[in-house]
Amino acid sequence: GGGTSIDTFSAVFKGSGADEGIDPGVGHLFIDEARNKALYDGLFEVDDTMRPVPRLAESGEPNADGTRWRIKLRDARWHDGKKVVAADVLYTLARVLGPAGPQPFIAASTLEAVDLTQSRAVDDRTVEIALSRPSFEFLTALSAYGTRIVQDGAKDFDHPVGTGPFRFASFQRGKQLVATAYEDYWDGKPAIARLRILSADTDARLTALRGGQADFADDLTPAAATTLRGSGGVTVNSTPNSGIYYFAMKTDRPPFDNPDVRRALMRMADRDELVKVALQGQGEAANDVFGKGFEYYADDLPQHTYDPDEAKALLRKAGAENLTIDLFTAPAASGFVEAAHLFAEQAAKSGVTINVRVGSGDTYYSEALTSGQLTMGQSGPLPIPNHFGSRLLTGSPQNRTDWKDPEFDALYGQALATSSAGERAALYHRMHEILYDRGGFLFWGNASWNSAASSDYRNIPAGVPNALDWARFDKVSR
Amino acid sequence: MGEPVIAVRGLGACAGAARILEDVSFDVEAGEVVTLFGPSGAGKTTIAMAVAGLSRPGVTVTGEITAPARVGYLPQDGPGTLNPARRIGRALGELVALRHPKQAKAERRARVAEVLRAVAFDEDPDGILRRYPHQFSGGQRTRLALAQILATEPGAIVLDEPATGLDTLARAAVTDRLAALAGTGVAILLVTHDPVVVERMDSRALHVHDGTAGPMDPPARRPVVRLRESTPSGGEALARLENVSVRYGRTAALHDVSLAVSGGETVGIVGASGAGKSTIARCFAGLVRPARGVALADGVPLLPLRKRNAAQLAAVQYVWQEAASSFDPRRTVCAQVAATGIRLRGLGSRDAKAEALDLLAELGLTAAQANRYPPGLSGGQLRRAALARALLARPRILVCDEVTTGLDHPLSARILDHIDGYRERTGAAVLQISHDLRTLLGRADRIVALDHGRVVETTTPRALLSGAATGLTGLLEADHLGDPS
Amino acid sequence: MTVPTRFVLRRLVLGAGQVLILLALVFGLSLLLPGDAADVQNSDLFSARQRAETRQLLGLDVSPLTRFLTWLGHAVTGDFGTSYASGEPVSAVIAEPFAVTAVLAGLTTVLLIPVAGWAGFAAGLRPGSARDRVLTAVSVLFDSIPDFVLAVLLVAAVALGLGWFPATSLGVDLPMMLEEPGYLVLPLTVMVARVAAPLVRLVRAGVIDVCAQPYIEQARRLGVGRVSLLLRHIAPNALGPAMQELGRTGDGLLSGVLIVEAVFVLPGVASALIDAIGDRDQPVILAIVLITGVVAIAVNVVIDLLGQLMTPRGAWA
Amino acid sequence: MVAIPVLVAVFGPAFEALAPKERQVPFGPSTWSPFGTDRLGRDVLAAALDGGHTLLLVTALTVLCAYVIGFSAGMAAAVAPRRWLEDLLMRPLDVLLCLPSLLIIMVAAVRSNGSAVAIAAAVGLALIAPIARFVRMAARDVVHGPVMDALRMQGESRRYRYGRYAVRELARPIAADVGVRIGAAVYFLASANFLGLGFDTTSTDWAVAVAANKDGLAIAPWSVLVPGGLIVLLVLGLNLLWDDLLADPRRIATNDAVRAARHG
Ligand SMILES: Nc1ncnc2c1ncn2[C@@H]1O[C@H](COP(=O)(O)OP(=O)(O)OP(=O)(O)O)[C@@H](O)[C@H]1O
Ligand SMILES: Nc1ncnc2c1ncn2[C@@H]1O[C@H](COP(=O)(O)OP(=O)(O)OP(=O)(O)O)[C@@H](O)[C@H]1O
Ligand SMILES: [Mg+2]
Ligand SMILES: [Mg+2]
Repeated sequence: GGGTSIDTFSAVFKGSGADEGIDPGVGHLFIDEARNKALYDGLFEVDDTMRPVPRLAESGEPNADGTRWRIKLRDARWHDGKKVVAADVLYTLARVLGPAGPQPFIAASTLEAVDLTQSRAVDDRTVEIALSRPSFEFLTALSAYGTRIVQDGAKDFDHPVGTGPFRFASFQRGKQLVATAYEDYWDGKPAIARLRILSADTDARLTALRGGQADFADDLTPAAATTLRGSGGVTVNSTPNSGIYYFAMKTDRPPFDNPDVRRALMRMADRDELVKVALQGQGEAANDVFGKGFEYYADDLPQHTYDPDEAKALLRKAGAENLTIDLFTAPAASGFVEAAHLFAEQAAKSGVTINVRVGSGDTYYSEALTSGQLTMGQSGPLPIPNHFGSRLLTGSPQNRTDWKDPEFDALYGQALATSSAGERAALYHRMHEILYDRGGFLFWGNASWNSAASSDYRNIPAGVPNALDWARFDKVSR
Repeated sequence: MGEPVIAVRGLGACAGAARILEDVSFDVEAGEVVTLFGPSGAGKTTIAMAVAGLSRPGVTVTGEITAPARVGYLPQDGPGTLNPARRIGRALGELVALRHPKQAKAERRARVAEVLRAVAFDEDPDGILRRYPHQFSGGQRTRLALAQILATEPGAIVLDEPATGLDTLARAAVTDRLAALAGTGVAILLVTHDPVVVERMDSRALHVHDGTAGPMDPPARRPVVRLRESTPSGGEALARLENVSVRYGRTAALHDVSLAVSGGETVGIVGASGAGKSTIARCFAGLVRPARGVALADGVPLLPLRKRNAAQLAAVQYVWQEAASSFDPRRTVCAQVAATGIRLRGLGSRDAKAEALDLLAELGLTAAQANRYPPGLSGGQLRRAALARALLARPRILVCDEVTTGLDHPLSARILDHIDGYRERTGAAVLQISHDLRTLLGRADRIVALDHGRVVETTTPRALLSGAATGLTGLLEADHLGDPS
Repeated sequence: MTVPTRFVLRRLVLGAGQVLILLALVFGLSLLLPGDAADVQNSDLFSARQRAETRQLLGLDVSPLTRFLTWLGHAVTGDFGTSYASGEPVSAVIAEPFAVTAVLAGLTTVLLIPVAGWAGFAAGLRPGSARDRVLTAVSVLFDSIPDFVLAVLLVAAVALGLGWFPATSLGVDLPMMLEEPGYLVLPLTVMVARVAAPLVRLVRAGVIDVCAQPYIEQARRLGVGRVSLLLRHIAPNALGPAMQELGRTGDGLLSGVLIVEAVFVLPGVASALIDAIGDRDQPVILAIVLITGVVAIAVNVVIDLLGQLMTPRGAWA
Repeated sequence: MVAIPVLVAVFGPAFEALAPKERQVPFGPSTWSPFGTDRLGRDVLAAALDGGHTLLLVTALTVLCAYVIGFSAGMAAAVAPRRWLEDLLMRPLDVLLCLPSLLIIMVAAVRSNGSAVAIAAAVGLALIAPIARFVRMAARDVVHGPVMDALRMQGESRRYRYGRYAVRELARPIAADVGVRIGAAVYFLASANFLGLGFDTTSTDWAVAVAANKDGLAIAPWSVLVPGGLIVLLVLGLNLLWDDLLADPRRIATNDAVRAARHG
């Protein structure tokens, strides 16, 4: 690094109009996250393998049973010059766990175990957080969405004061954020003097980058990436394991209440073809367990293969021949409708009729949560314990497969309460095996995440989305 | 004498295989009026168009024509040359300005008024100037079309039946005006079938006949008016107007008009152009809704046209004044005539066609002509086709709006004979609207005179000729009928 | 003249009713879409309980009819409510989109009339000529190429290839755009090409028909000048149908411009509406439809009025 | 010019059967034709051969239905003897005119699970209002002209008067307009797809294909150009064809005379 300063750097992300915001407690879009990342810091953030690394925190240590965590803060300053203190952390936690405005605080459920009454500031730079039940994965929870630290007493989130590498200048919803380099940033002053984070549609992102109106474009389609690879002056980054595509079988209702039918479906998908066509070849086949490349991933399980005959046999065993299934999908992400139709064709080879039902992309995930037999989806990168906790426990808010398995729940509780990382990994492996054998998720593809930037710059961020190295512009240099 | 303004040499025309014109040659010199006189379908319009430099669809013209670049031309369908979207005042003002670009507004206005006067619009020029063409009567429109030409003061004019639909007074005014114009050195080629015009214009007449043009003797003696033995039926009136008033927007067209026609009777309606004659016809046809009063047929109030059923439609038939524009240009004349028989009398299409062809033949149209599309027929031919179309319905009440304008005398006699025959055979009531007072006198049982939308006189031809009818003396004199011979 | 005044008044009264019905229809349609604002805001991360809370906080738990009537009551006083998606006042949300669209639509109209008029007349005055063939072919071509292909090709060729104009208006706001009109060139080109193409064909058809009328032949023969012939004689009779097409501003502004806005990142009304529909943000949807509806209906009244004035065949009543 | 797309549409499916069925790499080269593959890894040519008949049929039916309704409404309004009747007919259509068509299409698509019929109906609905206004304007002179009255007096049926005479009389502007509407109908869906309002993008229908493959415009241009070109040919061809067929009455008279000459 170290080179000359960069006057203005424009990064363009997928926009969403009026939905966008800059309140770090509520923003949940990628572009919100990119903006928050420029303006704020979290105590921890996850790296590309979804392991928490300290940021605003210097360290975080649990007590013996995992019910109290002592977190030491870094010597950092807010954009208004005040020091970052323990009270800021406690205020942030109180805020996201308190009453929500029209838009809920995202971290409310991830941090649900925090017991505020028992938490306290030990000194200015040390805070002790109490949990209502043991968790040795608490740091992962602290690195989730919506946990970035805001200043004690902050009310006006339209004019944010953060600790991040850039200082807020202006924001127009659905258009752009302008921020300037923060000289006193604890991790060093960014080379970019003025950062613009712009929102635009897919095609416009490509055009803007090619036309030199943007220096960086995030979330490019495979075709766009291919196009850009062919043109000079632009560097394309394709980050593997960045989007996990799945079909979700509702395990609480026929026909998927029968594990054999679920097993059959797992053999009915020609994952290679799905990846080749729906993801346009820009990804890898997945193996029905979440989180390839992430910490705790069970990569020793043999790959589930496409085997129509085996599927047929399983169906026969389940007494579910001539099965007809509704597959509910929507153009919620690229490749969904294509994958659904392709899967229907593949399933036909096993004598299963899949009716593709196309819904509205805007509300798809809400609808799919409760309705339909077979739905589909795409998940951003997420630490595996979070994936289990938010999607696969009996009471999980996002239980897309209606997976209710006491053994599984017990293993999860046991894992959280286990201080040894090795033992935890073993427990997670057990859980993965269960899902691999009879879970409701059919993970078929791990897509790559394409972003591109003008070749004039170095240290362009290229991490998996949601991870520390994604959309981090403070290290960009010439 | 200098060079002729218009010189026609060896003009020929054919449509497909049919020869329309053969070797027509004549000159028109400055200040001269040449009239082309001849029966309907003789080729007059074809000559006029050729001189005006216009091609006729489907007709190939050969020969040599010298004419000035700018010839004022009034086509046979004069009203069609009025732009429906422009007020008359504007339209004429523009044309005047073309001639005198630097003229002041007031002068221009004066010139427009003068032009209007030339075509016999004497009163209320302001009201007229603000109107659109569709707010005028048929004859008025023809005159306005003529006014457009006069406004540009061309050196040569070709007029195709300028006197169509003009009452005798207006006709006199217009012809006088044209004669005066010729006096200023304008060359005028006039197409007419009207001997009165020929005579009044003091012109050199060419007789067009079967596609050839030759010199003509002074116009044939106009037939002596022979009065018909009137047989007033006296019975219940078949067609009746009771205290009818009609308004077009703010213009009142008829005031409190009452009128009755019995079965077997012919009633002639005369009156100056714009007097309201066509409006009466339109009342019977159900095309206008009286503001007050009713139109009755057989004592039963007539419904608006669109509400009539087949029997009611057949009972009252109307022959449009502007016959040519009442034909669908995309369907053969024969088919259009036959349609009446099919729709209103339930004939089979073959029968209807045969009957239509017979009827057309009787009115002087050959089968070949009948099978053409309307643009392929002459004005007079279409007028006859329109009559045939109405007659085929076997109407009990027949309203003819100037069916004989544009037809030469023998032909019009033939047409009227046919109508008379029909009336006698069926006991129908016939309403004849005409400017041809001379003919009307010999055909009508009674004559109703209109002026400014009021009935000013109802009389018999005999009474009329004997000078008892004061309201019509003007018209009579204009037609040289004042002195009964 | 008193009669047209009455015509206009009556149409305006009817127009108020039309706008009401329009709003009701749009509101009804938006209800037919699955989910509501709370569902949309719910990302992968919220629970059903949080969604219910959101719903309550947004006031989505009361009956749709009440919501509609309440909104309407406030709208009458000029208060369009608060956006569900952003929590900002609706008037603030839609101010910029309307400004952008007004500029875009205004400029398009200014360019459109001469372009479509010229091309339509040029083609229609000499039907069958080489000029006509070319113009017709070009207009049909523009009409049959999808707008996005046209836009994308233009961007590729003119902006990326030749570098003459900026490819998008990303991050540029309206004042800047006006200062540097280069930003508007490509969007306007696409808009004009798109909207003009059908107009050219309608004008052409009208001109051909009118030119065959005897009154035009006569005017020509009488020596009426070219300009006057075109403007005073042919145009009023020939333009009726084309004007009706122009009158489609309502939907045109809402859906037709969308592609242009999307490709060139112009934050106009169309994108705002689509966003709002996507967010199930009914206050914003209604406000946009209200304003565009009023404009569109007013434009229609004007067009019908002009139509009557230009071809005064029927009586006023 | 029309012949090419029509032939492709009619006979395409037969040839398409010869194409390999397995998926290839999207937007890549194809083993079967030089045009490469589309978004779904199908051969571009094969997809184009397959997709014509639905497009042709659906568009034709949509425009036809919209035209029948719009024409009737517009004509009825033009004829309406009373102002209130005209208002009754036209004012609701004005409302329809302002209704965002994309909203209608979205609702139709979502509510019907993307049924082609429902979407076509929505597209048709969006077309009706402009058609009606157009027809009313164009028809005003015709329906109030003397020919119409004469036909009425002859007792010609309503169907003949409006369905035949008025249509023939209005043929030229209507043909121009139908061309406009076909273009609109074809691209309504394509545009909706472009904006990601999204329906089933896997059909081979030319219009859908254009939208579905637009991503690949730069890397596999044929996937857009082949279906797009066929549509352009179709619309362009239709328009030019109409121009030739719709001669004015004077031309008819000429042809008539020529025919007469030929027969003796
Ligand atoms: N396109 C055509 N094809 C065949 N014959 C035609 C065509 N046009 C005109 N004719 C015929 O040419 C003849 C001359 O027509 P023209 O209009 O010149 O007669 P005219 O003397 O003006 O008759 P009128 O007094 O009835 O107007 C008519 O018999 C007519 O039927
Ligand atoms: N649509 C209209 N609007 C306004 N005034 C009209 C309209 N139609 C006719 N008039 C006027 O009504 C009066 C009567 O017209 P009408 O057509 O009955 O006259 P006419 O006696 O048939 O004349 P002509 O002999 O010229 O045909 C005329 O003064 C005319 O200017
Ligand atoms: Mg003639
Ligand atoms: Mg009259």
